[in-house]
Amino acid sequence: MITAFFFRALDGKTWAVLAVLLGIGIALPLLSLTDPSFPLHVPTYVVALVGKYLCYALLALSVDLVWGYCGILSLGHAAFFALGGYAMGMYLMRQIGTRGVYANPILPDFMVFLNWTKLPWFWHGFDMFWFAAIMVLLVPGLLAFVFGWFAFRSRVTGVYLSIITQAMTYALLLAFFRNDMGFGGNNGLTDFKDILGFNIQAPETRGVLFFASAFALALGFLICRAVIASKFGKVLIAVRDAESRTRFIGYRVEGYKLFVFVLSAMMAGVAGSLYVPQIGIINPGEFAPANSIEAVIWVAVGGRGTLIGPIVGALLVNFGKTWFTSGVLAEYWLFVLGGLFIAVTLFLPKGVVGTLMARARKKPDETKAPGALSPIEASQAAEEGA
Amino acid sequence: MRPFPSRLAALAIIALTLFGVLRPAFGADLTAQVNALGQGDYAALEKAIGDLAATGDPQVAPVLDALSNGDLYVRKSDNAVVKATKSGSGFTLTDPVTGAALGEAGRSGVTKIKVNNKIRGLVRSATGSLTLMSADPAQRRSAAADVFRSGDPAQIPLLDQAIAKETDPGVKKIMTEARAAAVLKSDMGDADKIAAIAVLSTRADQDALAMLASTASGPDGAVKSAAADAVASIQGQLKLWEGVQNIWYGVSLGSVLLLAAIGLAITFGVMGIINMAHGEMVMLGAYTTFVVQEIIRNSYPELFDWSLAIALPLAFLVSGAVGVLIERSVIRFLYGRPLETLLATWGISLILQQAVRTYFGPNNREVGNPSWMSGAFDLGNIAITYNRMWIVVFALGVFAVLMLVLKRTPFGLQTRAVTANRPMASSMGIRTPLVDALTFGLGSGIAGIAGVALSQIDNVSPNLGQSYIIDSFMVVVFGGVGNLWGTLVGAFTLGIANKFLEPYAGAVLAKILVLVFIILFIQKRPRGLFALKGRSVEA
Amino acid sequence: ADDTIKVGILHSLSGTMAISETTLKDTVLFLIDEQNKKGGVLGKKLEAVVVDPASNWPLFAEKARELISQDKVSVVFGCWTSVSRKSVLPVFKELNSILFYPVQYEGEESERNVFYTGAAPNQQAIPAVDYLMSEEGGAVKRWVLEGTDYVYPRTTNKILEAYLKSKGVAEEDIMINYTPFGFSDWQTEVAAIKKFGSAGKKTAVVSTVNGDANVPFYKELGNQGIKAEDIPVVAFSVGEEELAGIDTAPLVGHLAAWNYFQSIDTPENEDFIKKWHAFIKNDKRTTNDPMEATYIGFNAWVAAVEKAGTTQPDAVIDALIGVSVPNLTGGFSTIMPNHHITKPVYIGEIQDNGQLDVVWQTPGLVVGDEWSDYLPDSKDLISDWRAPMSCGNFNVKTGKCGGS
Amino acid sequence: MSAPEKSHEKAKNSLLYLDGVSVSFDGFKALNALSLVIEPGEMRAIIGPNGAGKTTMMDVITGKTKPDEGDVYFAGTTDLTRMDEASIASLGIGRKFQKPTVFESHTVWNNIDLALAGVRKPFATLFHRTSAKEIARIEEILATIRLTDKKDWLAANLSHGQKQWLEIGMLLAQEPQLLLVDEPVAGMTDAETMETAALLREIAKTKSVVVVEHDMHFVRELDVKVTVLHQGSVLSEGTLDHVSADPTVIEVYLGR
Amino acid sequence: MLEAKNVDLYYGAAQALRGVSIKAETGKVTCLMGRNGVGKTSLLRAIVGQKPIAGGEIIWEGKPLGRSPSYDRAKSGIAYVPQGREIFPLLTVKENLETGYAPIARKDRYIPDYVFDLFPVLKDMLGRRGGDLSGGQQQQLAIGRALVTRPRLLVLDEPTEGIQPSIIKDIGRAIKWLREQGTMAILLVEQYFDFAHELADTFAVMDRGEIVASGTQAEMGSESVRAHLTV
Ligand SMILES: Nc1ncnc2c1ncn2[C@@H]1O[C@H](COP(=O)(O)OP(=O)(O)OP(=O)(O)O)[C@@H](O)[C@H]1O
Ligand SMILES: Nc1ncnc2c1ncn2[C@@H]1O[C@H](COP(=O)(O)OP(=O)(O)OP(=O)(O)O)[C@@H](O)[C@H]1O
Ligand SMILES: NC(N)=O
Ligand SMILES: [Mg+2]
Ligand SMILES: [Mg+2]
Repeated sequence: MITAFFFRALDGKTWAVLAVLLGIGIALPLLSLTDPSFPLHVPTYVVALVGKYLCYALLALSVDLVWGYCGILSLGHAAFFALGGYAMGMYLMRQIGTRGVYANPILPDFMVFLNWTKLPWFWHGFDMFWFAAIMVLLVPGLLAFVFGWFAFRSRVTGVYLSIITQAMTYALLLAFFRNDMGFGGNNGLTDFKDILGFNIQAPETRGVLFFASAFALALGFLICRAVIASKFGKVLIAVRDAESRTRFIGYRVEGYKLFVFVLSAMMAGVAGSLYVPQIGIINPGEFAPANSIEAVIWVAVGGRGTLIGPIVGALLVNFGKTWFTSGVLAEYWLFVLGGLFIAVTLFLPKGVVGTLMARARKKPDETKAPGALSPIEASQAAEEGA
Repeated sequence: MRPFPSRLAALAIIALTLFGVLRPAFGADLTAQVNALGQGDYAALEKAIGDLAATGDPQVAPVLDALSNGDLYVRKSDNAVVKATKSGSGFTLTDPVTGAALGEAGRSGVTKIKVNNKIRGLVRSATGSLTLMSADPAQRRSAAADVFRSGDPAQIPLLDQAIAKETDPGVKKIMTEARAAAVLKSDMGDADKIAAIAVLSTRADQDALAMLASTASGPDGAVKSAAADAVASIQGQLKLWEGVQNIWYGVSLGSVLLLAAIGLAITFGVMGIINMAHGEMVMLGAYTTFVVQEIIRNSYPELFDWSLAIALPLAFLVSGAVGVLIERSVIRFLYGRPLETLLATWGISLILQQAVRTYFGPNNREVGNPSWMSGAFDLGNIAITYNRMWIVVFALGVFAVLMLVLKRTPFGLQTRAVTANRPMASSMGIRTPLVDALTFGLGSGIAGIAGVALSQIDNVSPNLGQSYIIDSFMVVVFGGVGNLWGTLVGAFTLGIANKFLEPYAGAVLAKILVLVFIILFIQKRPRGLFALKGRSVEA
Repeated sequence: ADDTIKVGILHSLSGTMAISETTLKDTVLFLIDEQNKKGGVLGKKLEAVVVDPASNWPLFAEKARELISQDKVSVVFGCWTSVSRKSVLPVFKELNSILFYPVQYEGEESERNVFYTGAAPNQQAIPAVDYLMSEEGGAVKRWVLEGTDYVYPRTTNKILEAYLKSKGVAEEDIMINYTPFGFSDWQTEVAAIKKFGSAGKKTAVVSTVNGDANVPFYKELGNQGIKAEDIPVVAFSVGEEELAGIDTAPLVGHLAAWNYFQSIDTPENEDFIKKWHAFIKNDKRTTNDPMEATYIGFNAWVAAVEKAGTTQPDAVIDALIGVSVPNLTGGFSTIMPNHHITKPVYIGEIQDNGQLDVVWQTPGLVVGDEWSDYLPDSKDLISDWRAPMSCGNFNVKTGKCGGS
Repeated sequence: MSAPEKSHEKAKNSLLYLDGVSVSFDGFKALNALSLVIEPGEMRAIIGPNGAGKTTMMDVITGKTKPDEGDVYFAGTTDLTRMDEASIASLGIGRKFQKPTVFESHTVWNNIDLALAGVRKPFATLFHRTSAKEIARIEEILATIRLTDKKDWLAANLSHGQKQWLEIGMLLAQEPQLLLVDEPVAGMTDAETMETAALLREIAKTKSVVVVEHDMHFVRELDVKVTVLHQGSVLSEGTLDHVSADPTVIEVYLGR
Repeated sequence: MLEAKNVDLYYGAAQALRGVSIKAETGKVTCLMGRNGVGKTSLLRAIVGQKPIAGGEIIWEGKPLGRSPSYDRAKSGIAYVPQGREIFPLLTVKENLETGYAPIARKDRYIPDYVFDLFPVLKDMLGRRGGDLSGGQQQQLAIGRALVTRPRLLVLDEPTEGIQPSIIKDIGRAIKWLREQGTMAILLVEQYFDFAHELADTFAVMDRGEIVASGTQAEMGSESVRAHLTV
C-alpha cells in the first residue's frame, strides 16, 4: 500500500526533481573536498550556503503543503522549524559534555553561569541521538496537533487562523527569550562540538549534513507529491476552495487539516534540525514572526500550489539576500528585495514557477496544476488590470 | 570684586543669624558666600550651600536654582562665581545675586561648577526652606513639598510661622503634612507624634506610608501602635488605588493599541488588504512630526506647543498621499487576490523602512513633548501623565470621527460597497478606483496621525512601524475583522488584560499570557469578539 | 588584489540593530580612511569590505564566512549583540580569523579568535554600583535592577546581585524586573519603581534596558516625575547616540557608566571628534563608547600587524597581546592575555544638551575580567592565551584547561 | 411541546422527522415550530414564499444550523441535531445547494470523484485507488448531466447553469438515501427543467427526495405531495391542485 | 438605443461570444434567450462594462462605449441587475438602495416611490442586512437598486431565477410598467419562456456564443423560439 502510494507520485517530473536534488546532494560536497585547483572545485562556503538554502526550501515546501493545497495560511511555521532546531540543538549541546567552558559534564554552559544546579527535566534524554531525532518530529508534531486540534475543531479559518499562528510563534519567541525557560535565552544554544561523534566543523561532516539536507528535501518533495496525487490531495484542494461544501459531501474537514498541518510541522521540524548543525547556533530569533512571513513569501515568489515553486522561491530569495547584502548593494539591498517582491506579485502573479508552468501549458482550458491561482482570482485580476 | 576671606564670611553669617533671619543681607556679604560655591570639591560645595541656606536670605534661592540648573560658572580671571548663558561661541555673564550684567567671556574663560544628584538634592531642600514664605503660592507649594520630603525637624519653627501666615488652604495642608513629617522625625512628645500620625494618615499615599512605616518599626508604645494602625489603613486604601491604577494603565495602553490598529482596521479590516506596510505609515506620521518640530525648533521656537497641532494634518496628508500612491501603483492590481497583498505590502514596507533609514539615518530622531504633553497630575493616589491622558482622548476622538465618516457619509457607504463587491459597485456608478484610492489613503492617513501621537511616547526610528504591526493585526483580528467597534473594544480589552497581568506576572509573561488568551479566545469565537454575522459571511 | 589588506565590517545596516551598528560601520570606514592617509599598513592600503547581516543572526554567520573565505579579509570588526557574536564564533574558530568586538557585554567568554574591546561587567557595572554606594553617589541602600530580558542583563544582574549581597545589601532591598525587547509601555514598571523607592531608603535603578526600549522608559520616568535626585537611574546601554533621540531636559542627573564620553576633554578626543565630523560631514554627529572601543581595537590591530610584519592570523593574534595603544581619554589601553583590555571607568550625568558629564571615575585602569568573580562557577576560571597556557578557561582549582 | 420519547416514537417509521423546530437569527424567526415527516421512499415538493424558511430547513437537516428547539430525527432513531455536517452526510443525506457551490479549481471529473460514495476518512483517501467501477460510475453520471465533453474543464469555467448540473451530478454520485434538492431548475431552460423532473422521478424510485422549487411547471411534473411553508411553518399540505386552490397559498405565494 | 455590433469576447483563450449583434430600443423589452452556458451573461457583462470585449463595438445612445469603465456607463444611464443578484451583503437594504445615488445628480438622490410601490417588501426590510434576505427578496432589492439610478437602459439577467410565482408576477408587472413609461430600454435575459413571452417585444436567441435567431414577437413564433431552446 505504501509503495503504491509513493509509486503513484513518481511521474516524470517528480523523478527529475528527485534526481536533481540528490545529484546536487552528492556532487556539491564531493566537489568541495577536491583540491582548490581542480576546475570544478566548490568552496566550502558554497556548501554551507546552499546547505542552509536547502533547509529553508524544506521549510517552504512544508508551508506550501498547508497553504498552497489546503488554504491554511500559517504565519507561524517558523515555530515548528525552530522547535526542530532546538531539539537538535539540545542534543548537540549535551554532546559538548565536559568540553564546555566550565567543564560541567551535565549542565550546558549557560546554565552554569546563571547558577542552575541541575538539569531541567525536559533536557533529559537529549544526550541520545535517537531520542533527539524522535523529538525533532514529535515536538513540532505535537504542538501542531494540539494547536490544530483546537483550532480546526473550532473552525478557525482564514486570517483568524493566520493571526493565531502568528500569536503562537510570537508567544514562543517571548518564552524562549526568557532565560528562566532553560533554553539559553536569546543567545540560544551554540558552541557545538560534534554530532554522532564527528567533528561538526569537519568538511566531511559538513558534506554529510549537506547530503542529508538534500535527501530530506527530496523525501519531503516525494511525500508531498504522493499526498497531492492521492485522493486525499483532492480533498485538500476541495477544502481550500469550499470548506463547508466539503463537509456536506461527508468529509470531516478537521481531520484532513490536522493531518497535513501535523505532517507539515514535522517537515518544518526536520528542516530546522538539519539547519542547526550547519549554522552552528539556534536561538529564539528563529521564532520571529517575520521569519514565518518570509517563508510564506518564498512560497509566493516561487509559486504557491506547485511543489517546485516553494523550493525555487526559497533558493531564489535567499540567494538574492546573500547576493544583495554584500558589495555595493549592501546599503540598498532592501530596496532591491522589496522591489523584487512587488514585481513578482504584479508581473508573475502565480509566482515564478507557476507562471512558467502556465506559459508552458498555453491552452488555458486544460486542467491546471491543482492549486495555482484559482481562475476566478486570475480573471478578476485581469479585469481590474484592464 | 575682591573675594572675602572665608573666615570673615563665616563671621558674617553668625552676625546675620543674630540679627534675625528675615533681614536682607548686604549684597557684598552674599557675594562672598556665593563665590565660595566655586572654591573646591563637592564637599566644599556642600558646605558652601549649607552656609548660603543658613543665611535664610530669599535672594539665595535663585542663586541655588541657577547652581542646580548648571548655570553657575567660575570666571577664571578672578575666581568669581557668575551666571553664564550661552551666546554664540561664548557666554554672557551676569551677577548671580544682583543680576547685573558682567560682560562676555570666551568658552575657555569660565569653568562650570559641576553638580551631582546629591548637590541637587541639597539645593532642593535648601530652597524649600528659603521659599516657604515666598509671595508666589506655587513656589510655596513646591517648597512645602520639598520640606515634606526631607522631613527635617529643624524646619519646624519655620513651618509653624509659615502655616500661621498661609492663606491658600491647599498649600496649608501640605505645610501641615510637612510639619507632621518633621515631627515624626523629631524628639517631640508622644501626643505630638500621634497627632502627626493622624495628619499623615489622611494623606494616605505612598510617601506617607513610608514615613509611618518607619515609625511603626520604632520602639514600642502608643506612637508605634498608632502608626501601625495608620499603616494598615493606608495599605488598604492603596490596594484599591492599585486596581484603579491598573485600569487606567490598561486604558492608556489600549488607546495606544487602538491608535496603532485603527488605520489597519480600514486597510485590512474593511478593504481586506493584508497590509504589512501599515506600520510604516505610522512611522511616516512620526517622522512628519519630527520634521515639523525640527523646523519649529530652528525657526519658530515660540510655536513649539503648537507643533503637534501642525503635525497632525500634515501627517495625515503625508501618509495619506503615500497610501494613495501605493494603492494606485500596486494594490489596485491585487484586488481579488488578498493573499498576494501580503507579499507586495511586505516589499513596500521594506522599501519604506530603508528609504527612511537612508534619508533620516538609522538613529532615533528627537521628538519633544510640548508642555501640555509633559508631566503628570494626581488623581487621588494615581499619577496621570498628561501625554497618556491626551493620547486616550485623541484615540477616542479619531475613532469617533472615523466611525462617523464610514457610517454617516456617502463616501463611507461607497467604501463599504466597493470593498464588498467591486464590479457590482462599479456597475452602480461608483467610481471604484477613486474610492479605493481614497479609502486606502484614509486608512494610511489615520495611521499617519497615529504616528504623531505615538511619537510622543516611543522612539522615532525606522523600526517604529515594525514594533506595532503585530499588535495591530492582533487587535483587529481579536476584535473581529471588518468591525470598527471590535477594534475599539479589542484594543481596550487587550490593554487592560495586559496591565492587570503585568504586576503579577511581569511584562514578558504578561505579554505571553495575552497572546495565549487571544489564541484561546479565537477558539471560542472563531471570528473575533464582534463577529460579523449572517448568512453572507458564513458562505 | 594583493596590494591591499582587506578589512571586513560586519555590522547590521538594516533591521532592528541598524540603529546602533550603522555608526560603527562608519567608524571603521573612518579609521581605515585615516590609516590609509598615513600610508596604510605594512606599506599596503587597507580596503574595507562592507556587508549587511541585517540584524539576522544566521545571516551574521553566513556573512562572516563570506568575509573570511570568499573575500579573504584579514580581520573583521563587527557585531553588537552577544547573540550575533555567539553566532559568528564557530565560523571564526573554524576558519581561524580575527574578530574585534566593541560592545560592552556580559563576559563569561574568552576565545582565541576574538578580542573584546568593550567593557566586561567589572569595567562598567561594578564601578557604577560602587559609585552609587559611596557617600558622593548618594549612599544608595535599595536597588532596582531593571533590564531587558536577555542574556546580557540577566548575567549582569546575577553578578550585581551577588556583588550587592556581598556588600551587605539585604534580599528585600533588591528588586529585579525584566521587560521584553522593544518594550514601550513602561507605566506599570515605572510606578513599581516609584513605589519601591518610596520605602524611606535611598534607592537607585541599575538599568540594563536595551536599545529602543530606553526612549519610552526615560520618557515615562520624566513624566511620572522621577527625578535623579530622588531615584537616580544608572544605565549601561545608554550613551550619547541614544540620548540624541530624546529631549533630555527631564532626565538631567540620571547616570550612565562607560569607558568613554564624548564630553571628556582631552586633545586626543578633540582631534578624534573633529576628524570624525569632517569624515561624516555632519558636525552634530555624536561619538560614543563603542566607537572608542572600535578605535582602540583598530589601532591595536594595526600595531600588532606592524609588529608581526604579517596579517597572518596566528601571528597577529599572538602579537596583539600586550599591545598598548592610546585611548581617547588621555591614557593607554592594553590588550591583555585574556583578549580583554584595560580601560578607565567613568560615571557621567546626563545633561540637558544630551551629553554626559563625568561626575566620577575609577582611580586607575580596570582590567577586563572575563570570568566574573561573583559567579560561583566562573570565579575559578582564568584566561591566558599566551603560550604555553594558551587557554581561555583555565581552572585554577583543578589546574586544567576546560573546553577545547 | 412533545416529550422527546414521544417524538421518538412517532419518528419510528419515518425517514426524516422534524418536530417543533424553531430557528431564529438575531430575534428573527426563520423557522417557527416546523414539523414535517418524510416517509422512506417518498418524494416531497416544498414550496413557499421567498424567505419562508425552506433553505433554513435544509440547513437544519444537514447540520449547518443548529435549531433553537425541536427534534430532528433521521431513519427513526438518529438525532441529527447532535451531529456535524460530515456525519450527517455520511448517514446518507445529500444536498444540492440553492446557490451552486462546486470546487472551482477542480475539474468536473474530480468534482464528481470527490462526491462519489465511498472512502471519507483521511487515511483511507490517502491510499485510495480509483477503481474501474468508480470510473464507470463517474462517466455515467457525466453523461447524465451532459458534461462529458467538459470533464477536464475546471469547474470555475462553467456557466451558472452548468454548475447547477454539476451539483446535481455530485449529489447523484453520493448515492444518498435522502436527497435534499434546493431549487434544482433555477436558471434552466424549460426543456432542461422537464428533464430534471424526469431524472428526479427516476431517483425517487429508490431514494427519498425533498425538492424545493418555485417553478410550478416543474412541481406539477414531479406529481408528488406538496408542502407549503410560510413564515417558518407549514401553511398547507397536499396535492399541488389542493394547495394551489388554498386562498392563503394564492395570497402569499402564487399570486393572482 | 443600445446597439451591439459583432461583439467578440474571450475568457483566456476560450471564446464566449462570436460576432454577436443585438439591439435594445427605448420603450421596448428585448429578450435574450438561450441554453446554459451559451454566453448570455457574457454579453450582458460586456454591455455593462464588467468584461472588456475583444472585437466589435457597443453603441449606446449613438456613442460607442469603447472601453469605458462600468461606473461611466452607469452614469450614462445603464443599470444592471446581475445573475445571482450580487447584493452588498453587509449593507442594509436601505444602504444597498443608496449605492445607486453615486451616478445621479444631487437633487435626484432619493429613493423614488415607485420602487416601494413595485416591491413593497423592501419597505419593511429597510433596516435589515442585504445578505440576510432570502433569494427572492434579494432579487427585488437588486431591481430596486438598479432603478434608483434612474436608468435609461435596464439590463436584467434571469430575474425570475429562484423567485416565488407571485413575485415573478410582480416583477413581470414591474417590467411592464417600466416599459410603459417609455423612457427606458430593457434588455432581459430569461430562461423561463412563459415569462419572457409575455414581456418581450423582440427576441434574440443565442447558442454557443452566437445569435442564432432574432426578430419581433410577431416575426418569431413562440414555437421557433422554443425549438432553439431544446437540448
Ligand atoms: N444566517 C442568517 N442570518 C440572518 N437571517 C437569516 C439567516 N439565514 C436565513 N435568514 C432569514 O431567514 C429567512 C428564511 O430564509 P431561507 O433562506 O430559509 O428562505 P427560503 O425559504 O429558502 O427562501 P428562497 O425561496 O428565497 O430561497 C429569511 O428571511 C432570511 O432573511
Ligand atoms: N470566468 C470565466 N472563465 C472562463 N470561462 C467562463 C467564465 N465565465 C463563463 N465562462 C464560459 O463562457 C461560456 C458562456 O458563459 P455565460 O455565463 O455567458 O453563459 P450563460 O449563457 O449566461 O449561461 P447560464 O444560462 O447558465 O447563466 C460558458 O461556456 C462558460 O463556461
Ligand atoms: N552585549 C550586549 N550588549 O548585548
Ligand atoms: Mg432558499
Ligand atoms: Mg448566465
